[in-house]
Amino acid sequence: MIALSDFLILGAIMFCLGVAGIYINRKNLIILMMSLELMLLAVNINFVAFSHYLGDVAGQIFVFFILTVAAAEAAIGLAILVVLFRNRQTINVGELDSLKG
Amino acid sequence: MAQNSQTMYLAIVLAPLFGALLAGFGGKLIGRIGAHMVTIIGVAIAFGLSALTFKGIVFDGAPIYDATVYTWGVIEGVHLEVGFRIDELSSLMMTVVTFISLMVHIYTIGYMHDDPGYQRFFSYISLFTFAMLTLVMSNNFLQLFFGWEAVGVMSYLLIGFWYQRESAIYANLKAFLVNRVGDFGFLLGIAAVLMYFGSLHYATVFETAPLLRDLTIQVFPGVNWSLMSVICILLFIGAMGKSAQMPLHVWLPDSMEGPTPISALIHAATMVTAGIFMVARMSPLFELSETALSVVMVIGAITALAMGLVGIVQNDIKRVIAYSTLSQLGYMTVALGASAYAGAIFHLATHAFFKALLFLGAGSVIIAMHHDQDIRNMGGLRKYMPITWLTALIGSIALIGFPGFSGFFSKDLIIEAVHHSGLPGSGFAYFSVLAGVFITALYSFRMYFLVFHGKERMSASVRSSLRETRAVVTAPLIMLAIPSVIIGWLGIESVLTGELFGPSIAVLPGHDVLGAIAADFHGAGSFVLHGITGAPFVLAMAGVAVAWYLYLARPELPERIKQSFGLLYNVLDQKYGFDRFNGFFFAGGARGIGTVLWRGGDAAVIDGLLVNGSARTVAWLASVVRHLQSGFLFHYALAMILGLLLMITWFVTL
Amino acid sequence: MSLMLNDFLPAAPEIFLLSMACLILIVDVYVPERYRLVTYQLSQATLVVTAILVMFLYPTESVLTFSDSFVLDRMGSVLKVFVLLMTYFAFFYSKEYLRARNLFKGEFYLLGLFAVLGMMVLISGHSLLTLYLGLELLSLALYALVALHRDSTAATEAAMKYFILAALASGILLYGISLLYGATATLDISELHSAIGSEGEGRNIVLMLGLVFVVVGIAFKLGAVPFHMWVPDLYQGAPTPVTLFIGTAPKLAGFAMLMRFLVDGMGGLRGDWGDMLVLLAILSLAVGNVVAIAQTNLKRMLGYSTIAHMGYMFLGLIAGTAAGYAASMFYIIVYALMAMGSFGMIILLSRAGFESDRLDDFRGLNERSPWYAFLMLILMLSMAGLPPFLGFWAKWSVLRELVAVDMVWLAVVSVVFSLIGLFYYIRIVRLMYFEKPTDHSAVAAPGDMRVMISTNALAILALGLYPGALMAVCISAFAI
Amino acid sequence: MVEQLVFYALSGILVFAGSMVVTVRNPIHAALFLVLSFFTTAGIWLLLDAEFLAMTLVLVYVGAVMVLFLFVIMMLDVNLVVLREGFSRYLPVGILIAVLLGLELSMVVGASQFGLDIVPAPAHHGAGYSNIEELGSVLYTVYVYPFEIASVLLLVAIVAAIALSLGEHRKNRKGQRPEEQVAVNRKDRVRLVQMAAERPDSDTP
Repeated sequence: MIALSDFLILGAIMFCLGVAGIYINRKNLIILMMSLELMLLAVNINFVAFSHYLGDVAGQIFVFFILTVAAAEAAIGLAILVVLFRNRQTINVGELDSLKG
Repeated sequence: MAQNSQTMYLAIVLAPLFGALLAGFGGKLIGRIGAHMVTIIGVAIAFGLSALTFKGIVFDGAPIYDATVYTWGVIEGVHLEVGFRIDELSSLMMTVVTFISLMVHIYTIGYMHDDPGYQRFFSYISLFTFAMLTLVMSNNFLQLFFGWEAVGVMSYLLIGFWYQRESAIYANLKAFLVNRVGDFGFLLGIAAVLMYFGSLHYATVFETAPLLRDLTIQVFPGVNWSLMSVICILLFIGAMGKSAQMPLHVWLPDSMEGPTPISALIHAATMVTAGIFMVARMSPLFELSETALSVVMVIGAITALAMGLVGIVQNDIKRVIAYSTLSQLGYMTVALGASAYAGAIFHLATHAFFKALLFLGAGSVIIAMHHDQDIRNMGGLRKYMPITWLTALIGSIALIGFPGFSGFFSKDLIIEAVHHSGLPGSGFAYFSVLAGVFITALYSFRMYFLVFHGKERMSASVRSSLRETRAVVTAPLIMLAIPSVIIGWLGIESVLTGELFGPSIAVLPGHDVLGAIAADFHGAGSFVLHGITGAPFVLAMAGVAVAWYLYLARPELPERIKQSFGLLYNVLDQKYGFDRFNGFFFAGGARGIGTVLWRGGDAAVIDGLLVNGSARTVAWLASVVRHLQSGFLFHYALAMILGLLLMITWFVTL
Repeated sequence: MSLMLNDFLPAAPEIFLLSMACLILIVDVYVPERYRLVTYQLSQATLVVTAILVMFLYPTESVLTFSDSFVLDRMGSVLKVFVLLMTYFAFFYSKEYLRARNLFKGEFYLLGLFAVLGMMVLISGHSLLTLYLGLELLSLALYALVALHRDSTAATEAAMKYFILAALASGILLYGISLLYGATATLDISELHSAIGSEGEGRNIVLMLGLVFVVVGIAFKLGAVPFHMWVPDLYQGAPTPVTLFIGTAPKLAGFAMLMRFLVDGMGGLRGDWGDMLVLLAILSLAVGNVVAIAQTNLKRMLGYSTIAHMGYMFLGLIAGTAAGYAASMFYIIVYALMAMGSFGMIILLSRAGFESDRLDDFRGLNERSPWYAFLMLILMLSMAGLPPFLGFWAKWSVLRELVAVDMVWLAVVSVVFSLIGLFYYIRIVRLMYFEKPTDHSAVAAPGDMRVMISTNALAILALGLYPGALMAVCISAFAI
Repeated sequence: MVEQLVFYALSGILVFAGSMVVTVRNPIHAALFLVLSFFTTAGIWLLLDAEFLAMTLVLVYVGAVMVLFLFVIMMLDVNLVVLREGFSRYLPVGILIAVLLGLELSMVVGASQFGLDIVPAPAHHGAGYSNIEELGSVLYTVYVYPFEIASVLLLVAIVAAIALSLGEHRKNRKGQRPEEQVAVNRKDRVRLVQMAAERPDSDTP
């Protein structure tokens, strides 16, 4: 028997990995976006696990919508990335600092 | 009748506003002459009606008017209103304000003659007059505060009229912050009034006040303070900011950067006296707290003495008068502390006339000197500018309190009142005001001698063009010189007997120092005679004599004194280091946080902050936060996660 | 289960808006470039009609529909009307700006309409799921709007930063929602409320963790410190009409989100989220007001000023009474009105090739145009919170509610910061009235724009003189 | 017991793949590791009886979203050498913060709140159970409103993506126009000029 807490801790770890990916990464914006996907994955694991252990289908429905939103978000994010690359010829996070102060 | 007087009071307030709007928005349309005509007519109407009101209330016994003109809103029983309270006190203030304003308007025609912002300037001073009148005529705290802020903003803007300094981003931050400290106290005071009295209407608050006399509140847990003391001291902090009492005075000398008519109108006669007026208006509250009165008196005494001393070493003609104003405001404050509110207002009125006269006279000199303000470059102007010379002499004599001139009556009254006062600190205050007499005489006549007598030290080209200024400039001087002489004679008796102010000022029997003086009063003539034999007169004459000896008879002496008393001179010359301290502490503090946090530049501020141990944390914080707003995504994300982590730690785990 | 017409009725404005957006989408494709104005006019008409529908449906009591995932209540209706009004003004102000920069495209208005739909869904959300979807719909449209000026380096950079950080924040919010779901086994706001119970009977550590995550997610949306860092960059980088749009209507939606999650859903944990908001409010007030002093770009300065204003808005919620919520709502509406006017002024003074977004561009405005200098004066003094302008009443009402629940110290702290804040607003007044202009060109804006901006600014003055009406609307929104 | 072994194995792979996504330097490798994470997650969801979502994850994410990622990576042709500049000096601090966050989260959601003794594991569904049917029966009834919003969301994504990447011809866009190439004339391309055969005198030595 696997405890609910095991799934949740797995979710927590994945969440922290995703979060850490966003701020320790200083090179590639694309990897930042992948980190965002990891975060959402962690949330999804939480929802599915809760849904199963609570015997309530709503959690799975929520995941269904999160997947939809994440796909839409990735599309827009990548579109912005392409526009940015056309303007600056780089997707280096460290060079994205013309707005500051 | 009531309807008539309401229309009249509305006209008093709105006439200057109307003039200001016409000159401001239609400036191009009506031209320069049109602009000064409409504003002068507006202020003249206000003055005429004010004088009528004053006569009606004080001499003809017209009833006191206290009514709401417009209700702005009623929220939980608190009425937010625009209303007038016209009694002896406010009608006197209205008359003084509008008269000085009228003179300044006329004078400005000459002074700002060549300025491109001519119409705008007239619009602003009329607007200022409007704001000052709303403040003075108010019958509630809200309108008082509104007027209070409005005159502050107008002053801030008018000082900046000529302020041509690059990167004005931090300009005036010092003045701004100092006044915020004052306003903050004032606001807290009003909030406390609202909280405990449940009303903002003067009459209601004053009626209820005696009932709350013994109430104490806990500001900090375990410390009980008298409610009245807290309210009064908070209100007085507001007055300190506006009326430039130590240590919130630093903005006033700096304000001399503005055009001279502004200095005369705002920084001598009207706005700076708003604090004095406010305390007098609140006399029913202040009377209930001896602690507050003591504080008021001591602060005033320190200001009166110390600012006079600084005045001795100034070389800019306007700055000498500015420090003189500070010192005289100190006198008024001392009078308030001694419960001689009538004396304070009396001095306020006489001071308004002779100080405006001195400022406008100085302006006249400045015009003639082609905007050179250094008195070391003047001398012997008496020959070239007879009217200015004579009126300045009258102003100076009035200022030092020569018997018979207006300043004498009001100042002697204050000195006597302090002498009679039994509050803690009155001994020190008495010493300060007495010593202040000597100092006042010294600095005023130092200036007078250096400007109008002695060697002509200006350059040849300036000398060749020296001549008396135009009639629009000299006429107001003469107009102001007249009340500077006679107003004391007219007012002294009614002030002493309490007739002049009637019930508009409340004094508890135990504090009635003026009543004690009135007991010995046998007419203005004998008051003058008494004055000639008194110590203040001797001190004043000594001051004049010393000034004559040092600056006219032996002009080389001051230099030698300066050398042998180097330290003292430096302390005075640095204005006790207040500027530097305040610049460091307030302006530097806020500017430091702003700059250091985000620019990391301004090494001096960082150094300065680092020197101070307590500020080290700020610098540390600054460097951290500066890193975060670096423009880099990873820093932004890190800040968010750190915030999240700290919130989890604080609210969940702990 | 089956849906009857009555079940659709409460959502009629949303349905209409969506249908029109789809229609405009098709029309825009077939309309030739020179008739692009049609898209604009259709969008504006849609907004107006939707607003009328919302007002028509103004409810006397809360109505739930769509399996309780949609709520029609007074607070929502009032907020929706203002969202639509703000958007109307935002579209109006943007027209000339976009034309001058060859950005006058159907996408701008379409994405704007979809963002409005997102806000309306968010405002009416009555389940964690619909709240989340509304938020995402709004955010997706905003990302695209910011990046719409494709040739602008600053705009695309701002878009990228906003996208990454907002996605991070919505991830955090989602994690919080998952914990709330796990702790209470429900997504419905009312059920969540009853599961928590009154005054935290059911309070446990999981719920608290979820609460922290949710608060952080919302705080990001509103730009509260320390989750504020996207605000100045976005405000400065985005094209001014987009900044104008983002700075106004979505704030109202953010407020609704705050109300739905914290008050409607987790009212039982009021003590806990109250403490969190206190922390956020103080930090926001401090950072926003102090850092704004050091800015030279007006858009960026207004960004920091937003941060400070959000701090004030929190104060009413911290008070935790119905009157407090009403005060917060009043504050946020007033703030949005003022921000709209301020950004509108920047648009008004700009022209092709000149953004007019630096403080220096306002130097000597009085000499160039006394009327606009006067309008800007009203806006700045109102933002600073001076009487008799509307901004004063906004500050006054939240502070009063705070004092009413004996949180005097917090009121004092916020007043101190607002006095510091006064400085940078008055600095603009000084620049306009007492400095020589560096740019002498006359203000070139079309007549309708002039009328609208004048209306906007004068409304702030007029409503300041008669604040009762707007305040009464806000109070009545919480009366049921 | 087998279930537990499978779970821990999958979890191990998932955490490994996740950390690789965050740390590898080549974005293509990162994308592939992300694909691996999705696969393992799908496996874990199967353990939780969420068959439909597991399938969707593989189909939508691996099949569509990750391909989009890879496509963009290839299209942008980013100079990988520059991007290989490792992590910052503050990496240890960053890791510390992530670890702290992870510890605090695990503490809250750990065995004390959600252990087996508190939340017992439900029995698995029988063979006749259809996850798809269960989801489908509520998706179009109870959740029809969110479903509609989600469809609008996708529409917005389409509009936004098109608005951002399609549009008028760009200045720096390269492409061929065959019809113009075919219709070219000699006089458009060649110009004959008459000029002197000698250089000016001044240049001669």
